[in-house]
Amino acid sequence: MFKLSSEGIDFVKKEIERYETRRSAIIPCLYRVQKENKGWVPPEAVAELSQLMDLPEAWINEILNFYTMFNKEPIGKLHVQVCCNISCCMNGGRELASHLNKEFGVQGNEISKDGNVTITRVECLGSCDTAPMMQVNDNYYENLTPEKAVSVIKELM
Amino acid sequence: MQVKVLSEHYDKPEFQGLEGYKKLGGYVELEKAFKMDPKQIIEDVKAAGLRGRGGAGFPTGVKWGFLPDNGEPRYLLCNADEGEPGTFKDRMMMERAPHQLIEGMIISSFAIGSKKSYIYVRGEYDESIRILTKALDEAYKAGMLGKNILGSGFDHDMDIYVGAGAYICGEETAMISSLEGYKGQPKLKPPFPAIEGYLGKPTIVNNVESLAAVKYIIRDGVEGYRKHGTEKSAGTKLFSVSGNVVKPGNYEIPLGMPMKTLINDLCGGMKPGRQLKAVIPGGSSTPILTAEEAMKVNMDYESMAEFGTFLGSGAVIVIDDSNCMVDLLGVLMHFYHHESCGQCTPCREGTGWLNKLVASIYKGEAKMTDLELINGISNHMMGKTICALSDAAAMPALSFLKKFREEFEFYIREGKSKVKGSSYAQMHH
Amino acid sequence: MSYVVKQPDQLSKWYLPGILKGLGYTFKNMIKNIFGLKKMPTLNYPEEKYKYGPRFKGSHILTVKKDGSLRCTACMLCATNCPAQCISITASEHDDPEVEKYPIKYEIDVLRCVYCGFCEEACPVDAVRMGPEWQTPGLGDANFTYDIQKLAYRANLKGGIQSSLDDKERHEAGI
Amino acid sequence: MPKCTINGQEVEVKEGATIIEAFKKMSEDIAHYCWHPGLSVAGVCRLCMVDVEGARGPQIACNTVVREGMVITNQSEQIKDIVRWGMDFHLINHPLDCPICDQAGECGLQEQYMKFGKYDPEMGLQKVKKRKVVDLGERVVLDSERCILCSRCVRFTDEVSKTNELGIFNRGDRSEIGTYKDKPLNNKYSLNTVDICPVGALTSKDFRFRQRVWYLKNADTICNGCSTGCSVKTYYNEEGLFRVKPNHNEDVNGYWMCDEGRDLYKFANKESRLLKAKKFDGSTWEEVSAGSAVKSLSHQLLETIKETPSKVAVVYTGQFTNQEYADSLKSFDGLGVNNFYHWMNNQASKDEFDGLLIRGDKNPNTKGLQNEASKFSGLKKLENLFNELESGNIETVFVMAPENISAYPEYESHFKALSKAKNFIWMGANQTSCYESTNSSNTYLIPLKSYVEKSGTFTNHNGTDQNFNYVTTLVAGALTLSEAMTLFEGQDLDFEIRPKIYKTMKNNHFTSDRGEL
Repeated sequence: MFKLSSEGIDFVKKEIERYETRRSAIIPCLYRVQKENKGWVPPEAVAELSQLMDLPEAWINEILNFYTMFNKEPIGKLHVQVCCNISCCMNGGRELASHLNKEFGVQGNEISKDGNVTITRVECLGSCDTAPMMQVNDNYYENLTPEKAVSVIKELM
Repeated sequence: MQVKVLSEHYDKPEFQGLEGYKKLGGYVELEKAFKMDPKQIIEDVKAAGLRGRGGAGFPTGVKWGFLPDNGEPRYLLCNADEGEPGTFKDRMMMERAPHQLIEGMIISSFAIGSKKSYIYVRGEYDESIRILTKALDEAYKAGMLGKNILGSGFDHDMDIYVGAGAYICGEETAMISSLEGYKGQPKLKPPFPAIEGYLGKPTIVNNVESLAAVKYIIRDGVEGYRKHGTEKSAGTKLFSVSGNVVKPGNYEIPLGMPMKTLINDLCGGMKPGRQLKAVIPGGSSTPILTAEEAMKVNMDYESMAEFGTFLGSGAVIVIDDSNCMVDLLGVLMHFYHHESCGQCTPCREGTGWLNKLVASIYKGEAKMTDLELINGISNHMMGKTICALSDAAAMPALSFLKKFREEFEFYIREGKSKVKGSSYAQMHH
Repeated sequence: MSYVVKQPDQLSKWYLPGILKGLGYTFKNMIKNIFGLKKMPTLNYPEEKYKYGPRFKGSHILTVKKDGSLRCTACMLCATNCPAQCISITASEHDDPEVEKYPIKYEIDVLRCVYCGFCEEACPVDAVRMGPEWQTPGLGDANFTYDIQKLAYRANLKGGIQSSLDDKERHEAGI
Repeated sequence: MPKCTINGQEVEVKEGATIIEAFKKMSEDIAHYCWHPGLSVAGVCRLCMVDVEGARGPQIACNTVVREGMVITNQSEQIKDIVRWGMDFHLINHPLDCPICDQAGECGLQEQYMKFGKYDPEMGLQKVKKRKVVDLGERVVLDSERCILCSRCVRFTDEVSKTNELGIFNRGDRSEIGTYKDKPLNNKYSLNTVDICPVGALTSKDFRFRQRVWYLKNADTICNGCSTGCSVKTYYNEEGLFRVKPNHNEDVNGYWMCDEGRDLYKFANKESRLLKAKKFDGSTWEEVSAGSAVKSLSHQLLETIKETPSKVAVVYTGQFTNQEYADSLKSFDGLGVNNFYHWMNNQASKDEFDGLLIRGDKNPNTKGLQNEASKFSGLKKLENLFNELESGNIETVFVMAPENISAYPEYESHFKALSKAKNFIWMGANQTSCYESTNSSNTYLIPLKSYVEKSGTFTNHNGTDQNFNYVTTLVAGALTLSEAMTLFEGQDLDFEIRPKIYKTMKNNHFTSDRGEL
């Protein structure tokens, strides 16, 4: 059962004050939950936030489910997001993604057996000139080849 | 050749910090602007012919002119939710020159009388967010933001709002919804944001590049700004070139430059042994151009319109002859299906339907009549919804089908791609 | 209008010749039938029964799914369409959300039924058919209101007739 | 008051009215799902497209305000084509399970597809699979696949009930209506979401699978659940009542009604009704028809009452019509009786109001009773009667018992307490087990008609008189209070041979009419 840390609760309280409406704080607060909970937002966090922020659960749940950057299921330590949009496709983004899938033995949104890696295919990350590219957690890795990508991920492990 | 107005100092790392920025001529125009009449700034921006750099190309000054002339609080939102596939200019601008944007925004806020502005950055741009946050801190400390900026008596607060992964939030009313804490779904117009926007107050939403360019209109004056570009498409613009060219990247060129020059000279042409096949001129939503058209078109709003397409966000996606168009349309349709917000029925259902139909082509399940169906669906998605996302999905579908129909027919007939070596369609998504 | 009146001939005025002629005809056929039983046009009902074609619309059958449960979804279209108003259905919630609705009572009052076949036509899921059986006699205490047990699982049906439409297949086909 | 032309006819509308409102005023057909007059404009179904002369392309009628001189049409080929495709977009992921869908027969998709559809479906691919039979709360079931995401229900919980349980989760064609798991849809108005759902996505647990709607007839009446007096439509057939839905009444309930009010049809149905009059003479119960029971009562007591009217008490509840109050009060007054008591069920909470519709006074006609009684000797508090009974001052008690017994928790205890009278006449619609335990050796139970079986007038909390008409007969032989008093006075009933319903009956009464979509 997930619970926000006391700093997390302070953060939520501060964010509520930060914007003109309390509702605006939902996204930052969900980010905070995601950060505290190993990269994903558990459903029970919605109830907790709802209580802290005094907003209906449905509003928070709507936001949680609308945006793709909130993970609704557990993910690996390294969240590898490979861009598979048009410019990256033309430069081998999909080959890169399937290579990584094969290399780490994961499909779809699975977590690798050692709990380290989740590889997802995502839409444009705005780094089209350096295709193919991937984002590992918060950082971009660009101009990749399949081998280079594998070594980057292995290094980060 | 490139004309570097905005990007003059982008290659200098010190341009990122306040010190270096000031040294290279930063915040000079802010002081200059404070001495001007706000109405005059709006007039200047109108006269300079600055058009929105985000995609729609709506004249920025005209947009500002829609604001009601009353004392109501108003907001400026900077649209840094750069999601259009192929576009990466705003990211560079925010990472290389955060203060340029901040200065542009303060000037614009001064012009429209806004006391609070937000920069809505897409969540994936973590680096940009870090740099912008730091720059905002610096600006506050240096008195560029807050109460009584530089002794002008003008108060202004600026904040960053981080999105969470939704292409649709790049649409201005969707961005407002998202900022208000709703799902990022576009709002019905009318009322337009300039009348009722963020929290029901008058709101102006402008692209990063448009706002940064305001600084240079102040610096060079209307005439100086109009020196580059054409009569109707004034100034310079950053173009994000990606795809199969030798040197992809951001290029700042005066509007009106032939695309041929951009691709062949600046970007070093196609990769060896490859031929140009097609160009998507303004981000994935704009209708595609064939190689011949691409060689004739100029990089300005009017010339693009002549060829039935748009300058869009300035994302030039260059496609060479190793690519299968069925495959690429599949990629795009998957994207729009993934990103439709689900509000309006034609878009919600239409994007899904198109995605399935195109997928059925490379699954070998399509019929020849399905091409007509794709046309029919696309035509009935255009202009029927609240925002332009359904148009954005329909336009590529229509133009791909119109200009590369024989490839689609070949695929349906033969069950394989017309382009040899294009194996990808089989292992699509 | 004119017509011919056939006068009986002289012979027929006599009694016996007519009798003999008639008996001759009877004996001819008797011999024919004794030696050619198979060609005999009549049946020894009820020991022998006539077999109608498979398309004959006789007694109702409720079809079943592969797992043996009723195919009927209790949509009541048959009952709505029935000109004799002889079908009564009570629907209920099924545990399986894919099935959702099913009849807990399905009764046809065959004494009211006119065997028009409209129920079969109305059925969207091939749940009710009219089978080739046509004998529905009963004694004084017989029940002519057929329930699910009788309609779907009577002995003649040998465990039930399978419907041509399957829920699972439909769901998989995405309908 | 701007004027505009709609499909060639001129119409004048309110300032600020939208085009779709003008269409509704003209009763012109216009396709729409998301627009509902009682909710905000969402503009998402994109079906109400119209051509406005001079405008750039087709406009949605629900978000375009009528301006003076607008020329509007939705009859052009272009608009018809857009609507045809719009219908198709709605249907491509809609499952073909009309046979098991409760909405079939009153479904917005069915109705509007017949009017505006393409009749040539081209979707041959796998539909999007979503959750089916989702339990949303105490009263509502969701089928996500059938949902067309018009967002009416979400807007209802946000704007009207202000409880915010519902949301649309996910995006694109994966969007689904839903609740957060810990907060089900349990507000007091939840069934309105079922009414406004244009398809069978939200269905009522109570009504689910009990009847196909085309077997039901409907008639308008007034809800007798509380003193608000919502205008309602009852749906019934020969088996009884099956459900109640709100009717639009701007002055009283708008477009809505509460969930509690929808349960009230249950006490009017045969299962919970007193079917025959019953007579108890101290040792045995005798079942007789209502009419003859009142006649024999009249023989037995009329003279006694005339002689000693002060020993008679009449107890009223606020559940009868003004006409019944007037007639019965007049009769009793004529007999010299002037001990009228008011049985008020919830003295403490009677002035409560939840801000939308539900009021604490659970009687439809308390006002009417007070008005009528004030023309005679007025109403006394029921508590006084108990004392009078103890002291023996009262020998005969008439009780006009409530129908809505769920609002009367003290029903049984009061029955017992009041039955201490020597002659005890209990007139009511309901059957309960407590009748067996009467204390009086001369008890009469007289079955009365429920509110759907009679015509009359209720006066609601703010004094608005609302007439309502006979709906259907559920218990043959039950009487209204007026009829009972006529018989009691020794006169005969003057029957209206054909109830009014037949005069107003629609051509095809099997076509269920659920009003405006």
